[in-house]
Amino acid sequence: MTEQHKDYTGAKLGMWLFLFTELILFGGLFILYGVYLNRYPQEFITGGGELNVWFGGGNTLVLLTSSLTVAMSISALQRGNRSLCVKLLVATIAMALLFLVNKYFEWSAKIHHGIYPGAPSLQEGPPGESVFFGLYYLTTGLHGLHVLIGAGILTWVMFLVRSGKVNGDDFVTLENAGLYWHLVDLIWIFLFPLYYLVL
Amino acid sequence: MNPSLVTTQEAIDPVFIFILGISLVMLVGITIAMIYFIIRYHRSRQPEPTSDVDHNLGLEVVWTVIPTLIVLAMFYFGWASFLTLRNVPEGALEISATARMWSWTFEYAGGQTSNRLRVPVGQPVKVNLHSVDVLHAFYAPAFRVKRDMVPGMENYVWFTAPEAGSYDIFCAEYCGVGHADMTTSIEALPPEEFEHWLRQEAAPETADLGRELLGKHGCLGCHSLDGSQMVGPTFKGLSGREATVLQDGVEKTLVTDRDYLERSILQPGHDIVKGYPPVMPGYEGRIPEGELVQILDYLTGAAAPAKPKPDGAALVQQNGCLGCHSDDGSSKVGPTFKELFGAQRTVSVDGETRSLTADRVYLERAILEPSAELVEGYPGMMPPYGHLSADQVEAIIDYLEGLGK
Amino acid sequence: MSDVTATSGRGFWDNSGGRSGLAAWIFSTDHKRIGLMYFWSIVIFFLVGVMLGLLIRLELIAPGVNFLGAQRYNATFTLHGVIMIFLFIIPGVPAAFGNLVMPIQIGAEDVAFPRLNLASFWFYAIGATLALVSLFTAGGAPDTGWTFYVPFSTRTTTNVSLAVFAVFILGFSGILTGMNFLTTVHRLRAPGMTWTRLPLFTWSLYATAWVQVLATPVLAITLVLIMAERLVGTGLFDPASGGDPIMYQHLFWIYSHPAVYIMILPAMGVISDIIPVFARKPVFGYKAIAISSIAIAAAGSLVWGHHMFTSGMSDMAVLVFSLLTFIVAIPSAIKVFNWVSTLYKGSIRLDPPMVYALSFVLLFSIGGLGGLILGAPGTDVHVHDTYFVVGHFHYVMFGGTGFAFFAAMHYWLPKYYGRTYNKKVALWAWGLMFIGFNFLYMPMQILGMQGMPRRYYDYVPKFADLNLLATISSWVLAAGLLLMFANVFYGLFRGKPFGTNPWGGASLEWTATATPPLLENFTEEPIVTHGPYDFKQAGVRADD
Amino acid sequence: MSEHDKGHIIGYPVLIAVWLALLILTAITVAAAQIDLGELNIWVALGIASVKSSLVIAVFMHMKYEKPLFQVFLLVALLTLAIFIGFTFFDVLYR
Ligand code: HEA
Ligand code: HEA
Ligand code: HEC
Ligand code: CUA
Ligand SMILES: [Cu+2]
Repeated sequence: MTEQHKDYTGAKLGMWLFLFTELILFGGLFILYGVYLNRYPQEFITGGGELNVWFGGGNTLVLLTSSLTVAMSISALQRGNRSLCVKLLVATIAMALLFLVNKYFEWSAKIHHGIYPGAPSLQEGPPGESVFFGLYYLTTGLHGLHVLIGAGILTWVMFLVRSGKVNGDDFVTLENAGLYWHLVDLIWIFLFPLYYLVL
Repeated sequence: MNPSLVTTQEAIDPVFIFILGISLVMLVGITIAMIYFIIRYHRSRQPEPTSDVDHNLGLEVVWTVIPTLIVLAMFYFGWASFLTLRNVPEGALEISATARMWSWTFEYAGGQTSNRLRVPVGQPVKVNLHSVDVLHAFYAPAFRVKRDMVPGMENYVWFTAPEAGSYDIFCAEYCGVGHADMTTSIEALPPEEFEHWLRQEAAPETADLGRELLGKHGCLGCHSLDGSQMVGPTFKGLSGREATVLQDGVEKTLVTDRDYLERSILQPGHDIVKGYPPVMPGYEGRIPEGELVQILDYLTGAAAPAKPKPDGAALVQQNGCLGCHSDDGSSKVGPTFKELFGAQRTVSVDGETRSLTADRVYLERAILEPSAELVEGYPGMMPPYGHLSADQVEAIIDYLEGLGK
Repeated sequence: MSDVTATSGRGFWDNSGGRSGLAAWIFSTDHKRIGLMYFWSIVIFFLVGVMLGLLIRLELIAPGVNFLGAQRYNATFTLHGVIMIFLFIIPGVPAAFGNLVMPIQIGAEDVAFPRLNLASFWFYAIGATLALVSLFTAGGAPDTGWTFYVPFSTRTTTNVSLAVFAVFILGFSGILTGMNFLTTVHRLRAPGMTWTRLPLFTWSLYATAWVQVLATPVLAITLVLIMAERLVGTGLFDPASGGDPIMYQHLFWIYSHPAVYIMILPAMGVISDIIPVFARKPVFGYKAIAISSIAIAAAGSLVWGHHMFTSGMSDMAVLVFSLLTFIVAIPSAIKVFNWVSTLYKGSIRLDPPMVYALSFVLLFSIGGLGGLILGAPGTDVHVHDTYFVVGHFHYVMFGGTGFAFFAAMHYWLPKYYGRTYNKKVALWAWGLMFIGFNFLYMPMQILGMQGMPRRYYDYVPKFADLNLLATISSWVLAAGLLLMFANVFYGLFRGKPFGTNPWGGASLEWTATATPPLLENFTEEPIVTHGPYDFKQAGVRADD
Repeated sequence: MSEHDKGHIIGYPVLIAVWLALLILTAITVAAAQIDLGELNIWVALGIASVKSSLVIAVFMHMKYEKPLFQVFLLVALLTLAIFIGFTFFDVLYR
């Protein structure tokens, strides 16, 4: 996307279209969630009860804050404050990693308790519960993968900002990376209540 | 009108004709218009276009509104006829159908079962559909009914057979290698005969009960009786040998005694025979105790199987042999069967030419491993028929002998 | 407008961007080179798919086991379907001809994201390779059918996982192309190229691109779910653990029904561009055709349930999806009527592109009208999963999109090679194909009405005659296809020179660039002053 | 390309205000989930999540300051998603 005559709006338009595809990718899982919630409300409540709200809530705070820092980093760069921009990006990446570490502990705790896809304890339980956890692992797993990719992209952009390739006059790459990161946050905004707070 | 007077085919066929008819009229209209325009306005006749109109609102509206009305009518009739398929008339006879890879079982109210669907003529029949493994579909073309059989879900179809006869049942949802072979039939019998059959079925003769039960429970869809390779291990010589099985992924060697066999039937997931996929459904609670004993007797050889002899002529027909070979001396893709038995053959083995007599041994090889010896002058395109059983091959050779000198 | 007759030698062929040999192609971001790479790969896969079709017919020549036997037959039609759908017909027109033609049609130097365009080609190449690799590895060729229905697809021991992964990658390729085209059409139109001056081919690509962007991700997640079922056993579709196999079908068709409009819309665009040129008359109802493309794309996303009328879905859903299915037929009808009216009082010349285009109208109508039988639930129950459906989709896909692909090939390719094929031979090949085609697929529709199920390697003897006829006709079709390709390919490399605008087209690819087109398409940015079918104002004439 | 194209610079205070609003909304969802409203719970949760995501999209993602075209695009995408989910329920709810 580094053409000589850069089409700013075009680049952002393309990015937004890509975000739509991501949204609909998760949409497929939301369809399944809706259908199975409708079919197994009770099992979903029990399943949700086994998830730790503190892990989920903590991660929500982390992601919301990281969204703030990315948004600020763009404003910073637009105002020509490159070092602040880099600092904010580093903070964002750190939070992305924190999110993943958190997730790692959460998952290992669950797996330790014998809750994982295809686990014998799930197969013996009521059918709805294994569906709930199957969905939970798939959705948060896919989301976690996006966090990882997002962190990678942000790191790459951070280096570009530091070297001045991305700067106050030409920052669409940063903006697009930011958009991607916000999408990751957006999806979590829905995942959190759907999985951790079902009642 | 009394809905039970309408049969499913009477409900569907007029809609077919209605939609096809309109479509045909539209198609012919469009084709004629196109051909006429092409001829009338061909450049040789019309070097320049004689009009530049590029739109006409009136026309556009007309050909939006008219098709809309047409399709709405099609929708209405399509839907109404679909409702006929869904609303079972009162007084329908209920029969339950179970599909599995790759066979059918029909169960009647009195507990009788069969592999063909026997129904009384003139009475609506509701068939409740179940599947124990993957998707299948119950399709009876003569009655225009079809419905998927989904594991874990209850579906149904209904129909009325207007007259006695045999009607096809196909499995219409793809279900693996045996999909095309998963066919059976509806046998529509006059009501008295049907009653008679039901009563007789309630007390089956015990001659070859074990064998019968294997068919009834669909075991023979996956296991053979004659040693040939199918989805599951063959039943031939099964009992009392050593088997390598996986228990929870750990390899073990066991002797296939009666207990093992029983467990294999009731909880097949417990020991998975090495080299086979774990696809066998568990039969716990699905085979009555008495029948299980019969099956185990049969498998352990307590009751000696009496096998009916296969019919060679029919086999040759069914296996498509006559697609390439004739039985009247004419030459087709392959040599004729007529006067083949006992004749002198010139064959090539690994490029070397040899001469031999077509005896039983040779013929058996020629059927099972056709590429081993190629008859001079014919392409090596015959597929091997390894899936035929020894009995079947024998029957075919008997049949060839009959055509011989 | 610049003087386009002053050709600069071999146009974009000369400039390789500083690379040579193979690298000048596989690393090129030029939309024309990428388009040609797509074209050739697609043709190769098409020929592979077509050979498999021939094998299917050979097995079906007579009842019983003939050449393949059950397992190999199942693998053959699965691969035939996967190749034809994902490697040929979905990328066929948009990725090959869309790339070649669309940027020039709107007066752009290239697409909006040239490097992404190259990436999309690479995804295609990798996905295609993986699909072929899945044939020979692990458990052997997949045997599920192109629909990958659960629970069978999660149980079979064949190499479904890899095949599914390959399709996943191909999906990415489609998404990237879609994004690229949408942005291109929005951002890169030349001055004066208003929305009502867009050629209809570009309009149809625009509508298609939306479908690609919004529907393909559902396919992606569906395939991920299959892989998850197979590899870790999440049990989301497994009735034993509370899953619902029918939900798989919903997800699959949410993508795969719109996908059939991904296949047909660009084809309709090709036809809308060709017919006016050879009738030398502005297209009739420009706006109606453009709007109906959008309408098909939009309404096409609402009807997926019509593939599931017998699945055990609720009757309410049957009602809704059937009604919407009929609604989606209306914009198609509008298009057909507009095409036919364009011929009225024109000056028609039956050059090969026109002949293919006109036969498209006919074959698509036959297939589409068959779609009405399928859309009515009462009748669909009888013909669902029979050869009637097989006949329907070959008519719309091969008779429709396939013939449009051939029309586009005869219409545009000579422009890019600067040489052309023998017209007489092209017409002969067309004749063979047209006859072979109808005698191949019409029997299938009849067989379906008689009740022959699809995906059967063996059938009851009463179906034998029509099957034999179909198999023989497949050879006629094969002969026509071979003749057609041989003629076109010979022509492109050895044929007579092709002028700048021998057909007399009025859109920019004919009026504003050389033959072959220049590297950045135009010597100076074109300024558009008239519509794409305004032959008078453009002052163009066909060569005689 | 014009200045307008490069977009509007959003001040830090605005961003921080949005962030605070998001935190408060998160707290409200967690609190609301403790009250048993039956069927309604899920709709409350989804409602709050939608408000939160609208904030993120409008401000953090600059949608408020983009050309109308972007908003139309977003609407198309959301509508499509809604249809995919909604139409599936014609089956699920009436089975
Ligand atoms: C290019 C691809 C393509 C296209 C364009 C279409 C177009 C249509 N299809 Fe088809 N379809 C497929 C590809 C396509 N289809 C495939 C691949 C399958 C099988 C998948 C599988 O199971 O493997 C399938 C299966 C399929 C089914 C499921 C069948 C079953 O499995 O039971 C249905 C059911 O409604 C259907 C309907 C339609 C309809 C109503 C249209 C309409 O869009 C057609 C509109 C066109 C016309 C109506 C003709 C032109 C108009 C006129 C001549 C004017 C007169 C018209 C009127 C008065 C209305 N199709
Ligand atoms: C664009 C899509 C497309 C095209 C063009 C074709 C083309 C053909 N298809 Fe189709 N087909 C599908 C898409 C397509 N198919 C799909 C999606 C399925 C469903 C799969 C499933 O159920 O999962 C299907 C299924 C299908 C079936 C049903 C299988 C079954 O249900 O059991 C049959 C049966 O006859 C068939 C036959 C053919 C034939 C004979 C051709 C012919 O048109 C082919 C004509 C060509 C030839 C006969 C060969 C000519 C060429 C050569 C000889 C090349 C020589 C090459 C070189 C020299 C390099 N196909
Ligand atoms: C869907 C196909 C299928 C059906 C139907 C089926 N089986 Fe099996 N069966 C298998 C397969 C595959 C195996 C090997 C893997 C295993 O042990 O589970 C097997 C294994 C067995 C074994 C152990 C064989 C050995 O070599 O040790 C026995 C005994 C058996 N089946 C009996 C039956 C009986 C009796 C029925 C019917 C009542 C039946 N099966 C129905 C597929 C099937
Ligand atoms: Cu059972 Cu197909
Ligand atoms: Cu469809």
